[in-house]
Amino acid sequence: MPTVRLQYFAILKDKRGIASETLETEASNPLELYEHLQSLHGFPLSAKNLRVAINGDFSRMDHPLRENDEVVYIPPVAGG
Amino acid sequence: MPTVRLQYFAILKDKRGIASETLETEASNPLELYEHLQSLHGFPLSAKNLRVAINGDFSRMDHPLRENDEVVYIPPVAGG
Amino acid sequence: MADPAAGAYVCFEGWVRNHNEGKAVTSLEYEAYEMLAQKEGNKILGEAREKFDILEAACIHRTGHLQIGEIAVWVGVTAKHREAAFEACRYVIDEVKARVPIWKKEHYNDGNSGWVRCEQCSGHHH
Amino acid sequence: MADPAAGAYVCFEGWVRNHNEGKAVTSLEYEAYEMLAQKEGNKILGEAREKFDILEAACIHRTGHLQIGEIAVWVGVTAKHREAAFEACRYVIDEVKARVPIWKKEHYNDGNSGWVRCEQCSGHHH
Repeated sequence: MPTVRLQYFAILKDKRGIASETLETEASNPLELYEHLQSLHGFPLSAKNLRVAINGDFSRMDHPLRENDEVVYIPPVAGG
Repeated sequence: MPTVRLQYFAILKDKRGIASETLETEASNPLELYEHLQSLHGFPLSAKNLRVAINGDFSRMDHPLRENDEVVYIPPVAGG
Repeated sequence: MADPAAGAYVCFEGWVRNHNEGKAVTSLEYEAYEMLAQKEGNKILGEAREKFDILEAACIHRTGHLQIGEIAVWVGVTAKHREAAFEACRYVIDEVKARVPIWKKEHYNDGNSGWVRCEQCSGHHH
Repeated sequence: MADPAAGAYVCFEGWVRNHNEGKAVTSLEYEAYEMLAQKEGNKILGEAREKFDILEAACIHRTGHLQIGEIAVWVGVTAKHREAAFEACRYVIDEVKARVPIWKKEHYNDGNSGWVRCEQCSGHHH
Protein backbone atom coordinates (compact mmCIF):
# COMPACT_ATOMS: atom_id res chain seq x y z
CA MET A 1 0.00 0.00 0.00
CA PRO A 2 1.78 3.15 -1.20
CA THR A 3 1.84 6.32 0.84
CA VAL A 4 0.95 9.31 -1.33
CA ARG A 5 0.79 13.03 -0.75
CA LEU A 6 -2.31 14.90 -1.93
CA GLN A 7 -2.65 18.61 -2.62
CA TYR A 8 -6.13 20.06 -2.96
CA PHE A 9 -7.20 23.09 -4.98
CA ALA A 10 -10.32 25.15 -5.56
CA ILE A 11 -13.61 23.35 -4.85
CA LEU A 12 -11.79 20.25 -3.64
CA LYS A 13 -9.80 22.24 -1.10
CA ASP A 14 -12.97 23.96 0.09
CA LYS A 15 -14.75 20.62 0.52
CA ARG A 16 -11.84 18.82 2.13
CA GLY A 17 -11.11 21.77 4.41
CA ILE A 18 -7.34 21.29 4.13
CA ALA A 19 -4.79 22.05 1.44
CA SER A 20 -2.85 18.81 1.60
CA GLU A 21 -2.56 15.49 3.35
CA THR A 22 -0.45 12.37 3.27
CA LEU A 23 -2.13 8.99 3.36
CA GLU A 24 -1.63 5.33 2.81
CA THR A 25 -3.98 3.93 0.22
CA GLU A 26 -5.13 0.61 -1.15
CA ALA A 27 -6.05 2.26 -4.42
CA SER A 28 -3.93 1.15 -7.34
CA ASN A 29 -4.40 4.30 -9.39
CA PRO A 30 -5.66 7.92 -9.13
CA LEU A 31 -9.16 7.01 -10.31
CA GLU A 32 -9.68 4.47 -7.56
CA LEU A 33 -8.18 6.83 -5.01
CA TYR A 34 -10.47 9.67 -6.08
CA GLU A 35 -13.56 7.51 -5.84
CA HIS A 36 -12.56 6.54 -2.33
CA LEU A 37 -11.93 10.18 -1.33
CA GLN A 38 -15.16 11.27 -2.95
CA SER A 39 -17.16 8.80 -0.84
CA LEU A 40 -15.39 10.05 2.30
CA HIS A 41 -15.61 13.80 1.68
CA GLY A 42 -18.57 14.30 -0.65
CA PHE A 43 -16.56 15.89 -3.44
CA PRO A 44 -19.15 17.26 -5.88
CA LEU A 45 -17.13 16.58 -9.04
CA SER A 46 -17.21 13.20 -10.69
CA ALA A 47 -13.89 11.72 -11.79
CA LYS A 48 -14.71 12.22 -15.46
CA ASN A 49 -14.66 15.99 -14.93
CA LEU A 50 -11.18 15.91 -13.43
CA ARG A 51 -7.66 15.60 -14.69
CA VAL A 52 -4.86 14.36 -12.49
CA ALA A 53 -1.23 15.32 -12.08
CA ILE A 54 1.35 13.00 -10.59
CA ASN A 55 4.64 14.50 -9.42
CA GLY A 56 3.95 17.72 -11.27
CA ASP A 57 2.93 16.34 -14.65
CA PHE A 58 -0.45 15.61 -16.12
CA SER A 59 -1.00 11.88 -16.00
CA ARG A 60 -3.58 9.21 -16.76
CA MET A 61 -6.22 8.33 -14.20
CA ASP A 62 -5.23 4.67 -14.49
CA HIS A 63 -1.50 5.25 -14.02
CA PRO A 64 -0.20 3.06 -11.17
CA LEU A 65 0.40 4.87 -7.88
CA ARG A 66 3.85 4.55 -6.41
CA GLU A 67 5.32 5.23 -2.99
CA ASN A 68 5.68 8.96 -2.26
CA ASP A 69 3.78 10.10 -5.36
CA GLU A 70 2.47 13.68 -5.25
CA VAL A 71 -1.11 13.50 -6.50
CA VAL A 72 -3.18 16.51 -7.49
CA TYR A 73 -6.70 16.35 -8.89
CA ILE A 74 -7.41 19.19 -11.33
CA PRO A 75 -11.00 20.48 -11.40
CA PRO A 76 -12.12 22.22 -14.63
CA VAL A 77 -9.73 25.15 -14.97
CA ALA A 78 -10.89 28.74 -15.22
CA GLY A 79 -7.94 31.05 -15.63
CA GLY A 80 -8.09 34.38 -17.41
CA MET B 1 -12.34 78.76 -64.71
CA PRO B 2 -12.38 77.96 -60.99
CA THR B 3 -9.48 78.79 -58.72
CA VAL B 4 -8.59 75.77 -56.53
CA ARG B 5 -6.11 75.16 -53.76
CA LEU B 6 -3.96 72.05 -53.93
CA GLN B 7 -2.12 70.34 -51.08
CA TYR B 8 0.54 67.77 -51.92
CA PHE B 9 1.64 64.79 -49.84
CA ALA B 10 4.28 62.09 -49.96
CA ILE B 11 5.67 61.31 -53.42
CA LEU B 12 3.60 64.09 -55.01
CA LYS B 13 5.01 66.69 -52.62
CA ASP B 14 8.54 65.43 -53.28
CA LYS B 15 8.03 65.67 -57.05
CA ARG B 16 6.26 69.03 -57.00
CA GLY B 17 8.79 70.47 -54.55
CA ILE B 18 6.13 72.44 -52.68
CA ALA B 19 3.43 71.47 -50.19
CA SER B 20 0.58 73.52 -51.63
CA GLU B 21 -0.37 75.95 -54.37
CA THR B 22 -3.38 77.88 -55.60
CA LEU B 23 -4.16 77.89 -59.28
CA GLU B 24 -6.82 78.70 -61.83
CA THR B 25 -7.71 75.71 -63.94
CA GLU B 26 -9.64 74.87 -67.09
CA ALA B 27 -10.10 71.31 -65.82
CA SER B 28 -13.71 70.47 -65.04
CA ASN B 29 -12.91 67.73 -62.50
CA PRO B 30 -10.03 66.32 -60.40
CA LEU B 31 -9.15 63.68 -63.01
CA GLU B 32 -8.59 66.26 -65.76
CA LEU B 33 -6.69 68.49 -63.36
CA TYR B 34 -4.41 65.64 -62.30
CA GLU B 35 -3.62 64.69 -65.88
CA HIS B 36 -2.67 68.28 -66.56
CA LEU B 37 -0.47 68.48 -63.44
CA GLN B 38 1.10 65.12 -64.25
CA SER B 39 2.18 66.36 -67.67
CA LEU B 40 3.66 69.49 -66.11
CA HIS B 41 5.49 67.92 -63.16
CA GLY B 42 6.12 64.32 -64.19
CA PHE B 43 4.19 62.76 -61.30
CA PRO B 44 5.06 59.06 -61.38
CA LEU B 45 1.60 57.85 -60.28
CA SER B 46 -1.17 57.37 -62.79
CA ALA B 47 -4.61 58.69 -61.85
CA LYS B 48 -6.02 55.20 -61.39
CA ASN B 49 -3.66 54.66 -58.44
CA LEU B 50 -4.89 57.77 -56.68
CA ARG B 51 -7.90 58.79 -54.67
CA VAL B 52 -8.95 62.39 -54.33
CA ALA B 53 -10.35 64.45 -51.47
CA ILE B 54 -12.27 67.68 -52.04
CA ASN B 55 -12.70 69.99 -49.08
CA GLY B 56 -11.62 67.32 -46.63
CA ASP B 57 -13.75 64.41 -47.84
CA PHE B 58 -13.03 61.59 -50.19
CA SER B 59 -14.67 62.37 -53.51
CA ARG B 60 -15.04 61.06 -57.05
CA MET B 61 -12.45 61.86 -59.66
CA ASP B 62 -15.21 63.14 -61.95
CA HIS B 63 -16.84 65.41 -59.36
CA PRO B 64 -17.13 68.98 -60.76
CA LEU B 65 -14.55 71.44 -59.44
CA ARG B 66 -15.93 74.60 -57.89
CA GLU B 67 -14.39 77.93 -56.98
CA ASN B 68 -12.14 77.70 -53.90
CA ASP B 69 -12.22 73.92 -53.67
CA GLU B 70 -9.42 72.36 -51.61
CA VAL B 71 -8.12 69.43 -53.68
CA VAL B 72 -5.83 66.72 -52.34
CA TYR B 73 -4.66 63.70 -54.33
CA ILE B 74 -4.12 60.66 -52.14
CA PRO B 75 -1.31 58.28 -53.21
CA PRO B 76 -1.59 54.66 -52.03
CA VAL B 77 -1.61 54.93 -48.25
CA ALA B 78 0.90 53.14 -46.03
CA GLY B 79 0.15 53.82 -42.38
CA GLY B 80 1.00 51.46 -39.56
CA MET C 1 10.30 42.09 -25.62
CA ALA C 2 11.99 44.89 -27.58
CA ASP C 3 13.54 43.58 -30.81
CA PRO C 4 14.63 45.73 -33.77
CA ALA C 5 13.14 43.13 -36.14
CA ALA C 6 9.69 43.39 -34.52
CA GLY C 7 7.08 45.32 -36.48
CA ALA C 8 4.04 44.19 -34.50
CA TYR C 9 3.20 43.82 -30.84
CA VAL C 10 -0.19 42.41 -29.81
CA CYS C 11 -1.25 42.11 -26.22
CA PHE C 12 -4.23 40.70 -24.43
CA GLU C 13 -5.18 41.66 -20.89
CA GLY C 14 -7.91 39.91 -18.96
CA TRP C 15 -9.53 42.41 -16.58
CA VAL C 16 -11.72 41.52 -13.63
CA ARG C 17 -15.19 42.58 -14.74
CA ASN C 18 -18.23 43.33 -12.64
CA HIS C 19 -20.52 40.64 -14.04
CA ASN C 20 -20.53 37.04 -15.28
CA GLU C 21 -23.43 35.11 -16.73
CA GLY C 22 -25.93 37.66 -15.52
CA LYS C 23 -24.59 37.92 -11.98
CA ALA C 24 -23.06 41.00 -10.35
CA VAL C 25 -19.49 40.15 -9.34
CA THR C 26 -17.71 42.15 -6.64
CA SER C 27 -14.26 40.53 -6.74
CA LEU C 28 -12.40 37.42 -7.87
CA GLU C 29 -10.10 35.02 -6.13
CA TYR C 30 -7.58 33.13 -8.25
CA GLU C 31 -5.83 29.99 -7.10
CA ALA C 32 -3.15 28.10 -9.05
CA TYR C 33 -1.29 24.82 -8.84
CA GLU C 34 1.76 26.95 -9.39
CA MET C 35 4.42 24.47 -10.39
CA LEU C 36 2.28 22.80 -13.03
CA ALA C 37 0.77 26.13 -14.12
CA GLN C 38 4.29 27.43 -14.88
CA LYS C 39 5.18 24.27 -16.74
CA GLU C 40 1.98 24.18 -18.80
CA GLY C 41 2.23 27.92 -19.50
CA ASN C 42 5.76 27.53 -20.84
CA LYS C 43 4.61 24.61 -22.98
CA ILE C 44 1.88 26.76 -24.53
CA LEU C 45 4.35 29.57 -25.25
CA GLY C 46 6.67 27.06 -26.90
CA GLU C 47 3.80 25.78 -29.05
CA ALA C 48 3.00 29.35 -30.10
CA ARG C 49 6.62 29.93 -31.15
CA GLU C 50 6.51 26.76 -33.25
CA LYS C 51 3.11 27.28 -34.85
CA PHE C 52 3.39 30.97 -35.73
CA ASP C 53 6.09 33.15 -37.27
CA ILE C 54 6.68 35.22 -34.14
CA LEU C 55 9.70 36.59 -32.35
CA GLU C 56 8.62 36.37 -28.71
CA ALA C 57 5.62 35.38 -26.60
CA ALA C 58 5.09 35.86 -22.89
CA CYS C 59 2.32 35.46 -20.36
CA ILE C 60 1.76 36.43 -16.73
CA HIS C 61 -1.19 35.28 -14.63
CA ARG C 62 -1.84 36.72 -11.21
CA THR C 63 -3.31 34.83 -8.27
CA GLY C 64 -5.00 35.89 -5.08
CA HIS C 65 -7.85 38.27 -4.43
CA LEU C 66 -8.39 40.78 -7.26
CA GLN C 67 -10.79 43.70 -7.44
CA ILE C 68 -12.90 44.90 -10.38
CA GLY C 69 -10.74 46.49 -13.06
CA GLU C 70 -7.53 44.74 -12.03
CA ILE C 71 -5.49 42.83 -14.59
CA ALA C 72 -5.71 39.09 -14.02
CA VAL C 73 -3.73 37.88 -17.02
CA TRP C 74 -1.46 39.44 -19.63
CA VAL C 75 -0.24 37.92 -22.90
CA GLY C 76 2.24 39.75 -25.13
CA VAL C 77 3.51 38.67 -28.55
CA THR C 78 5.96 40.31 -30.94
CA ALA C 79 6.39 39.40 -34.60
CA LYS C 80 7.65 40.84 -37.84
CA HIS C 81 4.08 41.07 -39.13
CA ARG C 82 0.76 41.57 -37.41
CA GLU C 83 -1.10 38.49 -38.67
CA ALA C 84 1.14 36.09 -36.79
CA ALA C 85 1.14 38.30 -33.69
CA PHE C 86 -2.66 38.38 -33.53
CA GLU C 87 -3.00 34.64 -34.14
CA ALA C 88 -0.36 33.67 -31.61
CA CYS C 89 -1.75 35.99 -28.92
CA ARG C 90 -5.20 34.51 -29.42
CA TYR C 91 -3.77 31.00 -29.33
CA VAL C 92 -1.92 31.59 -26.07
CA ILE C 93 -4.87 33.05 -24.16
CA ASP C 94 -7.26 30.38 -25.47
CA GLU C 95 -4.92 27.57 -24.45
CA VAL C 96 -4.09 29.16 -21.09
CA LYS C 97 -7.78 29.35 -20.28
CA ALA C 98 -8.35 25.76 -21.37
CA ARG C 99 -5.30 24.03 -19.94
CA VAL C 100 -3.44 25.87 -17.20
CA PRO C 101 -4.39 24.77 -13.68
CA ILE C 102 -5.78 28.05 -12.40
CA TRP C 103 -9.20 28.42 -10.84
CA LYS C 104 -11.30 31.39 -9.96
CA LYS C 105 -13.91 31.94 -7.34
CA GLU C 106 -16.41 34.70 -7.94
CA HIS C 107 -17.72 36.75 -5.05
CA TYR C 108 -21.22 38.10 -5.69
CA ASN C 109 -22.90 41.17 -4.31
CA ASP C 110 -25.37 39.03 -2.35
CA GLY C 111 -22.49 37.64 -0.27
CA ASN C 112 -22.40 34.29 -2.04
CA SER C 113 -19.44 32.91 -3.95
CA GLY C 114 -18.78 30.15 -6.42
CA TRP C 115 -16.02 28.43 -8.35
CA VAL C 116 -16.31 29.18 -12.07
CA ARG C 117 -16.88 26.22 -14.45
CA CYS C 118 -17.99 24.14 -11.52
CA GLU C 119 -21.70 23.97 -12.39
CA GLN C 120 -21.79 20.30 -11.50
CA CYS C 121 -20.82 21.27 -7.97
CA SER C 122 -23.29 21.49 -5.15
CA GLY C 123 -24.26 25.11 -5.77
CA HIS C 124 -22.93 28.26 -4.23
CA HIS C 125 -22.04 28.63 -0.62
CA HIS C 126 -21.35 31.29 1.94
CA MET D 1 -10.52 53.00 -21.40
CA ALA D 2 -11.13 51.65 -17.91
CA ASP D 3 -14.67 50.28 -17.55
CA PRO D 4 -15.88 47.95 -14.78
CA ALA D 5 -17.82 45.95 -17.38
CA ALA D 6 -14.68 45.26 -19.43
CA GLY D 7 -13.23 41.76 -19.18
CA ALA D 8 -10.87 41.96 -22.14
CA TYR D 9 -8.40 44.50 -23.46
CA VAL D 10 -6.57 43.83 -26.72
CA CYS D 11 -3.99 46.18 -28.11
CA PHE D 12 -1.94 46.34 -31.25
CA GLU D 13 1.24 48.37 -31.57
CA GLY D 14 3.05 48.88 -34.85
CA TRP D 15 6.76 49.22 -34.17
CA VAL D 16 9.32 50.61 -36.59
CA ARG D 17 11.31 47.56 -37.65
CA ASN D 18 14.75 47.36 -39.15
CA HIS D 19 13.82 45.70 -42.44
CA ASN D 20 11.13 45.64 -45.12
CA GLU D 21 10.92 43.42 -48.17
CA GLY D 22 14.53 42.36 -47.82
CA LYS D 23 15.96 45.83 -47.29
CA ALA D 24 17.70 47.14 -44.18
CA VAL D 25 15.72 50.12 -42.89
CA THR D 26 17.36 52.71 -40.65
CA SER D 27 14.36 54.96 -39.89
CA LEU D 28 10.87 55.89 -41.10
CA GLU D 29 9.22 59.17 -41.90
CA TYR D 30 5.43 59.36 -41.60
CA GLU D 31 3.35 62.06 -43.25
CA ALA D 32 -0.41 62.46 -42.88
CA TYR D 33 -3.19 64.48 -44.41
CA GLU D 34 -4.16 65.19 -40.85
CA MET D 35 -7.69 66.49 -41.11
CA LEU D 36 -8.88 63.64 -43.32
CA ALA D 37 -6.81 61.09 -41.38
CA GLN D 38 -8.64 62.07 -38.16
CA LYS D 39 -12.00 61.90 -39.88
CA GLU D 40 -11.35 58.55 -41.54
CA GLY D 41 -9.86 57.14 -38.33
CA ASN D 42 -12.96 58.10 -36.36
CA LYS D 43 -15.15 56.55 -39.03
CA ILE D 44 -13.25 53.27 -38.71
CA LEU D 45 -13.61 53.30 -34.91
CA GLY D 46 -17.34 53.90 -35.32
CA GLU D 47 -17.61 50.98 -37.70
CA ALA D 48 -15.78 48.77 -35.19
CA ARG D 49 -18.24 49.77 -32.44
CA GLU D 50 -21.16 48.87 -34.72
CA LYS D 51 -19.80 45.60 -36.07
CA PHE D 52 -18.46 44.09 -32.85
CA ASP D 53 -19.75 43.78 -29.30
CA ILE D 54 -17.14 46.05 -27.77
CA LEU D 55 -17.11 48.78 -25.15
CA GLU D 56 -14.45 51.12 -26.49
CA ALA D 57 -11.97 51.40 -29.36
CA ALA D 58 -9.22 53.95 -29.81
CA CYS D 59 -6.29 54.54 -32.13
CA ILE D 60 -3.30 56.86 -32.22
CA HIS D 61 -0.93 57.22 -35.18
CA ARG D 62 2.26 59.21 -34.93
CA THR D 63 3.82 61.21 -37.73
CA GLY D 64 7.29 62.57 -38.36
CA HIS D 65 10.66 60.88 -38.24
CA LEU D 66 10.70 57.68 -36.16
CA GLN D 67 13.60 55.47 -35.21
CA ILE D 68 13.80 51.66 -35.09
CA GLY D 69 11.80 50.30 -32.16
CA GLU D 70 9.54 53.34 -31.79
CA ILE D 71 5.78 52.92 -31.74
CA ALA D 72 4.19 54.24 -34.94
CA VAL D 73 0.59 53.25 -34.28
CA TRP D 74 -1.43 52.00 -31.31
CA VAL D 75 -4.92 50.46 -31.32
CA GLY D 76 -6.71 49.57 -28.08
CA VAL D 77 -10.07 47.83 -27.70
CA THR D 78 -12.04 46.85 -24.61
CA ALA D 79 -14.95 44.41 -24.54
CA LYS D 80 -16.81 42.16 -22.18
CA HIS D 81 -15.34 39.12 -23.92
CA ARG D 82 -12.09 38.55 -25.73
CA GLU D 83 -13.41 37.33 -29.09
CA ALA D 84 -14.94 40.70 -29.95
CA ALA D 85 -11.90 42.57 -28.63
CA PHE D 86 -9.51 40.58 -30.85
CA GLU D 87 -11.72 40.89 -33.93
CA ALA D 88 -12.33 44.61 -33.51
CA CYS D 89 -8.64 45.36 -32.88
CA ARG D 90 -7.71 43.46 -36.02
CA TYR D 91 -10.42 45.23 -37.98
CA VAL D 92 -9.26 48.68 -36.89
CA ILE D 93 -5.60 48.21 -37.75
CA ASP D 94 -6.41 46.54 -41.09
CA GLU D 95 -8.73 49.38 -42.09
CA VAL D 96 -6.37 52.08 -40.83
CA LYS D 97 -3.60 50.66 -42.98
CA ALA D 98 -5.88 50.42 -46.00
CA ARG D 99 -7.79 53.69 -45.80
CA VAL D 100 -6.26 56.39 -43.62
CA PRO D 101 -4.22 58.96 -45.59
CA ILE D 102 -0.85 58.37 -43.97
CA TRP D 103 2.30 57.62 -45.92
CA LYS D 104 5.70 56.39 -44.93
CA LYS D 105 9.09 56.92 -46.42
CA GLU D 106 11.73 54.36 -45.60
CA HIS D 107 15.33 55.40 -45.17
CA TYR D 108 17.77 52.61 -46.06
CA ASN D 109 21.27 52.00 -44.82
CA ASP D 110 22.72 52.78 -48.28
CA GLY D 111 21.48 56.38 -47.96
CA ASN D 112 18.53 55.89 -50.31
CA SER D 113 14.91 56.35 -49.37
CA GLY D 114 11.53 55.47 -50.84
CA TRP D 115 7.81 55.87 -50.30
CA VAL D 116 6.22 52.56 -49.34
CA ARG D 117 3.55 51.14 -51.68
CA CYS D 118 4.77 53.39 -54.42
CA GLU D 119 6.36 50.72 -56.63
CA GLN D 120 4.96 52.41 -59.74
CA CYS D 121 7.00 55.46 -58.83
CA SER D 122 10.23 56.32 -60.56
CA GLY D 123 12.40 54.34 -58.19
CA HIS D 124 14.24 55.45 -55.11
CA HIS D 125 16.05 58.71 -54.80
CA HIS D 126 18.61 60.43 -52.62
